[in-house]
Order: sequence, then structure tokens, then C-alpha cells
Amino acid sequence: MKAKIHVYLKPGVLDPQGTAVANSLKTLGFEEVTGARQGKLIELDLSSVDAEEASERVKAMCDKLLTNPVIENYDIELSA
Amino acid sequence: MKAKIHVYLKPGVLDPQGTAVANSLKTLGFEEVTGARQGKLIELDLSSVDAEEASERVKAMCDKLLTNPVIENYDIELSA
Amino acid sequence: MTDISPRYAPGITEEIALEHVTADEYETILRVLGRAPNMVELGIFSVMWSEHCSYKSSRVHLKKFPVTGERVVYGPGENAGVIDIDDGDVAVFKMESHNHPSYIEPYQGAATGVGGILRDVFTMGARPVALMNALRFGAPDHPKTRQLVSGVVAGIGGYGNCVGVPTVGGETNFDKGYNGNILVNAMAVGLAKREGIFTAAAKEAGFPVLYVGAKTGRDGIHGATMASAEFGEGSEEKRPTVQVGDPFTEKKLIEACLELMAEDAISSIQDMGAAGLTSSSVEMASRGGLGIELDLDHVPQRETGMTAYEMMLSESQERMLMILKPGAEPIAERIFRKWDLDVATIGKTTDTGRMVLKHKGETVCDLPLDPIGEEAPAYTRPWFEPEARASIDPRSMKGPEHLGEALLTLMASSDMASKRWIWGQYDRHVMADTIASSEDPADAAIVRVHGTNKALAITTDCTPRYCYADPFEGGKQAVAETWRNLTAVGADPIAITDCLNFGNPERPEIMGQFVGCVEGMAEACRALSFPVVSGNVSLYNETDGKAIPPTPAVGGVGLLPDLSKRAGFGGMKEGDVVLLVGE
Amino acid sequence: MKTAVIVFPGSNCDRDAAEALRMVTGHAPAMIWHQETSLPDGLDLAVIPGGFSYGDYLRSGAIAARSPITRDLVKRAEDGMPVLGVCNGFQILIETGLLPGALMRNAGLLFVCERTPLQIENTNSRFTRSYGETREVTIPVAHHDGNYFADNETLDRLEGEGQVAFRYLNNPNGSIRDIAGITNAKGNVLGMMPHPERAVDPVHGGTDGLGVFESLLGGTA
Ligand SMILES: Nc1ncnc2c1ncn2[C@@H]1O[C@H](COP(=O)(O)OP(=O)(O)O)[C@@H](O)[C@H]1O
Repeated sequence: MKAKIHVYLKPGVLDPQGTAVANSLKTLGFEEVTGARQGKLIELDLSSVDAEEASERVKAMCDKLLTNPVIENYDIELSA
Repeated sequence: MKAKIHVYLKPGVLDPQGTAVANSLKTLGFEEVTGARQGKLIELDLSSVDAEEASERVKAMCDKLLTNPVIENYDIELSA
Repeated sequence: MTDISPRYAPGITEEIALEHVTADEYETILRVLGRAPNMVELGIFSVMWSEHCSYKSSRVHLKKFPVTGERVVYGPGENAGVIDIDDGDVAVFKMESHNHPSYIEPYQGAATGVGGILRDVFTMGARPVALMNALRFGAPDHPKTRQLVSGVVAGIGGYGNCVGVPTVGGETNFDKGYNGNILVNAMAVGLAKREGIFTAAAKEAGFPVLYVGAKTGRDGIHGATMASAEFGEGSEEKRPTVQVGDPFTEKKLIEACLELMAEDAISSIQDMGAAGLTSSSVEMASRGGLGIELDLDHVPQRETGMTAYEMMLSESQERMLMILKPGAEPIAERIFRKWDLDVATIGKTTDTGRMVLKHKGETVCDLPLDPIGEEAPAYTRPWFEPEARASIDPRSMKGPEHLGEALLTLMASSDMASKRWIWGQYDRHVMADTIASSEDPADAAIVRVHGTNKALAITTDCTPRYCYADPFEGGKQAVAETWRNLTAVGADPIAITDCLNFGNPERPEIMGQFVGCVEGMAEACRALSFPVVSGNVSLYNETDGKAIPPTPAVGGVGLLPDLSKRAGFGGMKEGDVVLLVGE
Repeated sequence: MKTAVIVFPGSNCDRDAAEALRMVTGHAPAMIWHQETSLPDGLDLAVIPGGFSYGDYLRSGAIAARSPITRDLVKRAEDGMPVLGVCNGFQILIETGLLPGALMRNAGLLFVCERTPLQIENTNSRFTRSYGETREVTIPVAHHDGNYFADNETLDRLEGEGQVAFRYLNNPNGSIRDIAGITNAKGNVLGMMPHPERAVDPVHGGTDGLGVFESLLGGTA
């Protein structure tokens, strides 16, 4: 089983990396870019078989280690 | 329009971050984790209206700035 | 003599062979083997006889350098040079290039360059205490320059800062001559006790060979060289990959190696540089006049289905090969496990003078070692002296109308402008022994010898413009400037390392630049009793037939016996007297 | 005075911290490996040094904050044992939750290494009291992730309770309200980005860092 975790900065948290990306894109002539945010993508390989249980466990992983609740939100995508 | 870009390390490229994450999860008791990889998630806000054109342009952004073709692959998700 | 297993029997055609070695080289291989090599063996020859490992174009000229001196403990030939700095202390240092990888992938290329030069130093038993970097980029307004500068600087900082070795100085030039080929030269300096120095030569047969550090992956193996019909497996991942550095693993490797070195366990040790497993195992065995047998099944592997060829040619970073004293394996295992690093006994030294490799129960390589060194190609490439540039009589030149304006123009030029943006990204203070670094008004960096009142002075210098105008004088000048910068902080200059960056040596005018610079450097070294103790040559620095300006970067080290007697150019006060000395 | 320095794989200021402690206390600190499960008894101070623990992968300090020794450290800190976290040590303390907020990538996105002037906000804390009348000190920083962030409510509380220990006079990393170091509510835990152990010897170009260690010498505040 595989889990794909998207980690986003919370709204309201300053994202200098995103701002830099948006600015460079504009400098390169991509004027249509009105904003950018940069997050993380974590992919896990799991030996789990039960999807429901896996989902619970991955949530626990996110809360215990993978994300920082002060500044980050996340969502999880599970696939076989 | 919004674009969500997933940037992955190419298979075979060393991913020390991923290894560290997998080890740490195992130490915390998540034994089911058999591997981890860490990538980037870039979200763009676009003033574009034409999906087809936007997709072309975002591809160009990825090739020109957002990703490093020597070590990274990417995929793009567009939404209204 | 062991026979090559049938599945690995030599089946390569001359056509394939000539993609890896020259016709002359292939003839030599056929002669010394008495048969055609198989793909693994050919790979080993091609690595060992590459310009990078064999110095085939430069060897005859490098002999011109003076390499001995009262304070020289080890000169060129070891992983790094070693000089005596009194009280049983030695300094260990070397400079190396990572030009091509840094152009392709600036961050990782520069980072792995730092990692490699650090390994050269701690391999010898020294704790790295300082890093320097000598950088040449294209014109500031060239479209690639900005991205290359930021990637290279971030890579150097990212690696050095994380391993915790201060980057204390360097130099940076911008010139359109480097538009298509930047130079990234890194220098590392370490400290050790004289009796704690380790070398690479194998000492006795029957000793265990250990692999430690990171796992082996397919890093740096080029797609084109994979065109072998011999191997069925592993075809799915045959794309070229660049080396990615992991400074965290390097930091653990430094600590683990130094910890093991403090035990009576290591007989000899060598880092795995470019084409790691091949060059390290061949060099260790042949320097000791011994043989070596490895079972590749035991090599820690990051990917599945790796072939013998791939393992032998992999450029994965942060790996070391060591020969242990028999019975010391448990000590090594304990220490490397503690640091969470891979450790595996992968073979032993033998008295056969051959290199035998096994993989999955089959013999995949069986080569005599002596000829790899003795028959290595050495070319006396044709060269001619470049036409000397006409000298200009300064009296014939009209001075600038406004001196003040001229001064401002000069100070705003890319070579003279502040490099703060660069060195501000380098941790210059970690280890708490940095006394002068890039930010301080001194001509050389000063790093205290930990726990003493003495210090090392370190500088890198080269003015490519001078070398281009007159290679001999330019070579002399680079060494002389290094010497002056060390004396200017109050140090006694002791020895230098170098990194000789040039274009294609097969072009006589480029070879002429090389020879001129080397001879000029050698002359200055002799005149100043300032021997060369280590160095590196990087050739073929050109794009579309246009070579870089000749750039023999010089890294110098001196000793300040008493810290309180150091000097700098800060702290000037009104009313101070200005003296001009020299011609 | 009995002190300890915690060593994680990737710590790189452990030796520097130990030397500063030896210099000030006259005794070498105990060096505690991250795999240990408990700290020595009767410690007067535990230091978490700078560096890149576990490569700083995922987030700076995140993995170290979940390692075996850290569990005991948190317990002891909650019981009142003084803890100093410098740079990566600060990041680790934040990740354990002993200190509030987050340390994010520097606003300029670059690693910064410079000698930074700081304002001492609270000269009564057990980490700063030996500075006496001195209000301004210069201590080097060297980090990539030192951009302090917390929500306004937390910030107001920190300021109201005198928990802001140091402020940048020339903010190098974008930290909110120029915060360079904070303590916990009890005042026994200090996290700071600047490296006091790199300013304890005149050859460092200044000895402004000594005060942090000397303040602790006088026993409990
Ligand atoms: N790539 C670099 N890395 C670190 N320090 C650098 C680098 N380039 C320049 N510097 C530092 O910037 C300062 C000025 O450099 P430079 O103009 O070459 O001075 P000088 O000619 O006096 O050596 C020196 O202290 C030098 O060490």
C-alpha cells in the first residue's frame, strides 16, 4: 500500500519560498502567476493491508512526526 | 485557475531525507513503513482561463525553473 | 589462476572496447591479459586509465614540482599532503575540482565536491578543520551565471555547514571565458598527530577488507557505457544519474572513522572517490604490491539488481574502503553500527598480485594489478609555447582623467566587488577556532590549532588573466601571491596544494599553457622553498572548442607559531604611517 | 556545577559547547549520546548544541525531538532542570513543545552566518542575569531555519510574561517581532538562535556569549 501526504503551510503563515517562486516566474515572463505556495510531498510505502487501519496509522504519523501543527496542514491519499 | 505540481526525485537518485523519515517512523513504532521519499509540492494561482494553454505554460514553468530535470520528475494537476 | 566464469567470458567486440579506451590502450590490455577483457574488466581499465585517475597527460610535467622539504611528511601520492607543524602535530590538506558536475547540477556538483575533498583529508586520520573554495564563473550578465552562482554557493554551504567544518575563505572571479565551463575548486585542511596518520597501501595478505559508509547505488553511471550485451538484469533503471551528496552521512562517517582510528584496528584506509570501488581497491592493493579479492554480493546496495559493472563504477558518495587488522572486525562493526552506517566485510587482501571479483558465485573479473599501474598510459603530448602577449609600457598609457571615478569603477568590477553574498552563506565559525575568515581584514584565513596558541594560515590564489598572457609568469605569480598572503598575516609559509584547470590537452597550445604554468609554479616553489604536497589536475575544460583561461589555482598553508603575533590590515588610525616595501 | 551536552548524530557544536562549559565551570560536561534513555542525576544544566541533528531532514530538529534521550530531557525540564538549546538545540526544543512557536526557513531563503547585535530583553532571567547593566551584546548566528514564528496571542503572552530573552537589533532572518531567543514560562528553558559558545574567547572577536553560561553559575534564580 502507498500513502501520499501533501503538507501545506497554513494560511496566514508567511511563505517566503512561495513568494520567491512567484516572483521568479513573473521575471521569466509568466505573468499569469498571481501567487505560489510551496509545500512538501511525502510518499510512504506501507506493508499494511487494511486501508482503514492504514489511514488511521498514517494520520498518527502525520501528527506525531511528519507535520508541524503550528504551521502546517496536511491531507492523505492512500492507494493500493 | 490553480495548478498543483508534484515534484519527485527520479528513481535511483539518492534521497537521504526520505531515508531519514522512514527510519524515524520505524523508531516511533510505525513498523509498517518500508520506504519513504520526500518531494516538493508547489501550488500556483493563475489568472489563465484556457486550460489547455495553462497546461502548456505550467509545463514550461516546470522545465525552466520549478524542477531540476537532472534529478527530478514532476506531474501537474490543473483545477478551476 | 582463477578462470572467468563462462557467463562473464570476454565477449566484447573491439568496437565496444574503443568506446572506453584508445586503440593503443586496448592493445596494451590485450597484451597484458593475453586475452580480451570482459565488460567489468574493461570498465576497470577505462577508469584506472582515465585522465582523472592516471594523469596520463600531466604526469610527466608534474614531476617538475619540488615535493620535499624539512616539514613535508607526505607529499603527492597520498590522499592528501601532510606537513609538520611542530609539537607532534601535522596539517593535512588538498584541493580538488568538481567543475563538470557543478555545471550540470550546481548544487549537488559543488556539494559533492566538498564531500570528496573532506574525505581525502579524514581518510588520512585528520579531523577536517577548514574549507576553502576557489570559484570561477562566466560573465555576470551571461544568462546562466546567476543560477550557477547561487546553486554552487548554496551547495558548498549546504554541505560544509552541515558537516560542521568552517568555510573560512576563497576567491571568486567572473570572466566570459568560463561562460560554458565554470570552475569549482574546493580545498580542505585537517589536523592530526604525526603518529596518527593513516595511508592507503595494503600491508599484508589475508587481511579483511571492509566497506563502510553509505550504500552503493547507480549514481554517476552513464547510460552510454551500459551498452553491454553481457548483462540481462537491471535494464529498467539504466538512466544516467548525478551523484547526490548527503552531508549528514559524511558527518557520521567522519566521527565513526576518527573513532575507529583511535583504536588499534585499521591497517590502511582509502576513500572511494570517482569510480569509488574500482580505484580504491586497485590502488590499495597495488600500492602494497599485493592482490585483492572481493565478493560483490556483500557490498551494501541501495538498488536491486545491480551488476558487477555498476557496482565497480558507481560514484555513490560517502563511502570508504578499509583494510583491517585481522580480528578487528567486531570493533569496526560496533562503531559503525553506533553511527548507523553500513559496514560489511567484502573481501580480503591476497598475495597473488591480482584483483579477483566474485558476484553471485561467479568470477566476474580476474586481472593482474601491476600492469594497471606500470603500463598506464603516460603521454608526452605535443605542445608549443603560446605566443607571448606584447608587453605594454605603462608610461605610454594615458592615466584616467578622474582618479576617484576610476577607483570607483575598479571597486565596482565583479572581481573586486564584495563577495559577502557568497561567504555570508558559509558557516565560518563552527568549531570555534576561526580567528580570521572572509569577513576579516586579513590576506589569509587563520584557524587556531585546537587547544594550542598556534594557528594555520590558509589562502587560495590565482590570477587567470596573468596565466593567459604569460603562462610561465602567471604560474610564478600565483605561487608568489600565495606566499605573500601567508606572510602578510604573520605566518611562515610551508607548502602548497594546487588544482590545475585547463582546456583540452590534445591541443598543443593548451598543453603549452599547462607546461608553462607548471614550470612557472615550480620555479617559484623552488625559489621560495615552498613545496607542492598534493594537488589535482582538471583537463578538458572547454565547450565548443573554446578553452577556459588557464587557471592553476594554488592553495597555501602556513604556520603562525604564536597567535598573538598575527597581523591584518584592519584597525588603521589617522596618523598611521604608510610604508611601501618591495620593488 | 554539573552539566551535560546532548549529542545527536549530526550535532556539530557539541565540542564547542563543551569547551565553553569547561571554561566557565572548570569541569568538563558529560557528553550524552542520543540513544541513552536517561540523563545523569543532579544536573544543573543540559545543553542541546547546534548542528544538523539527523541531517535536519523533514524539519530542523523534528527527528531529534522524538529520539530516546529527548523524552527524559523533556521530563526533567518540566521538573525544573535548566536547559539551554542553541540554534539546532532551539529548533529541537520547539519541536518537543517545551517552547512555543516554530522556526521556519530564513526570510531571505539563504543560510546566514554573521555576528549579530542583540538586545537583552530580560536581564533578570537565570540565563542573562550576569549581564548586569549590559543591554546590547554581539553574538554570531549561523543557520538556515531561524525565522521565528508564532501567532499573535502566543507572542503577546511571551512578551507579557518576559519570556523574550533576546531580540535582534538587525533582524537577519525575518523572525517575527525580531525574536532571537525565548524562555519557557517557568524560565528554566532557553532556546536561542545565536551561538554564545562562539563568543567566549577574545580570539573569537568578542566574549559576549560568556554571560549566558556565567549567569547559570550562581545557582537557581
Ligand atoms: N568563494 C569564496 N568563498 C569564501 N570566501 C570568499 C570567496 N570569494 C571571496 N572570498 C573572500 O572575500 C574576501 C575578498 O576576496 P578577494 O577580493 O579575492 O580578496 P583578496 O584579493 O584580498 O584575497 C576574502 O576574504 C576572501 O576570502
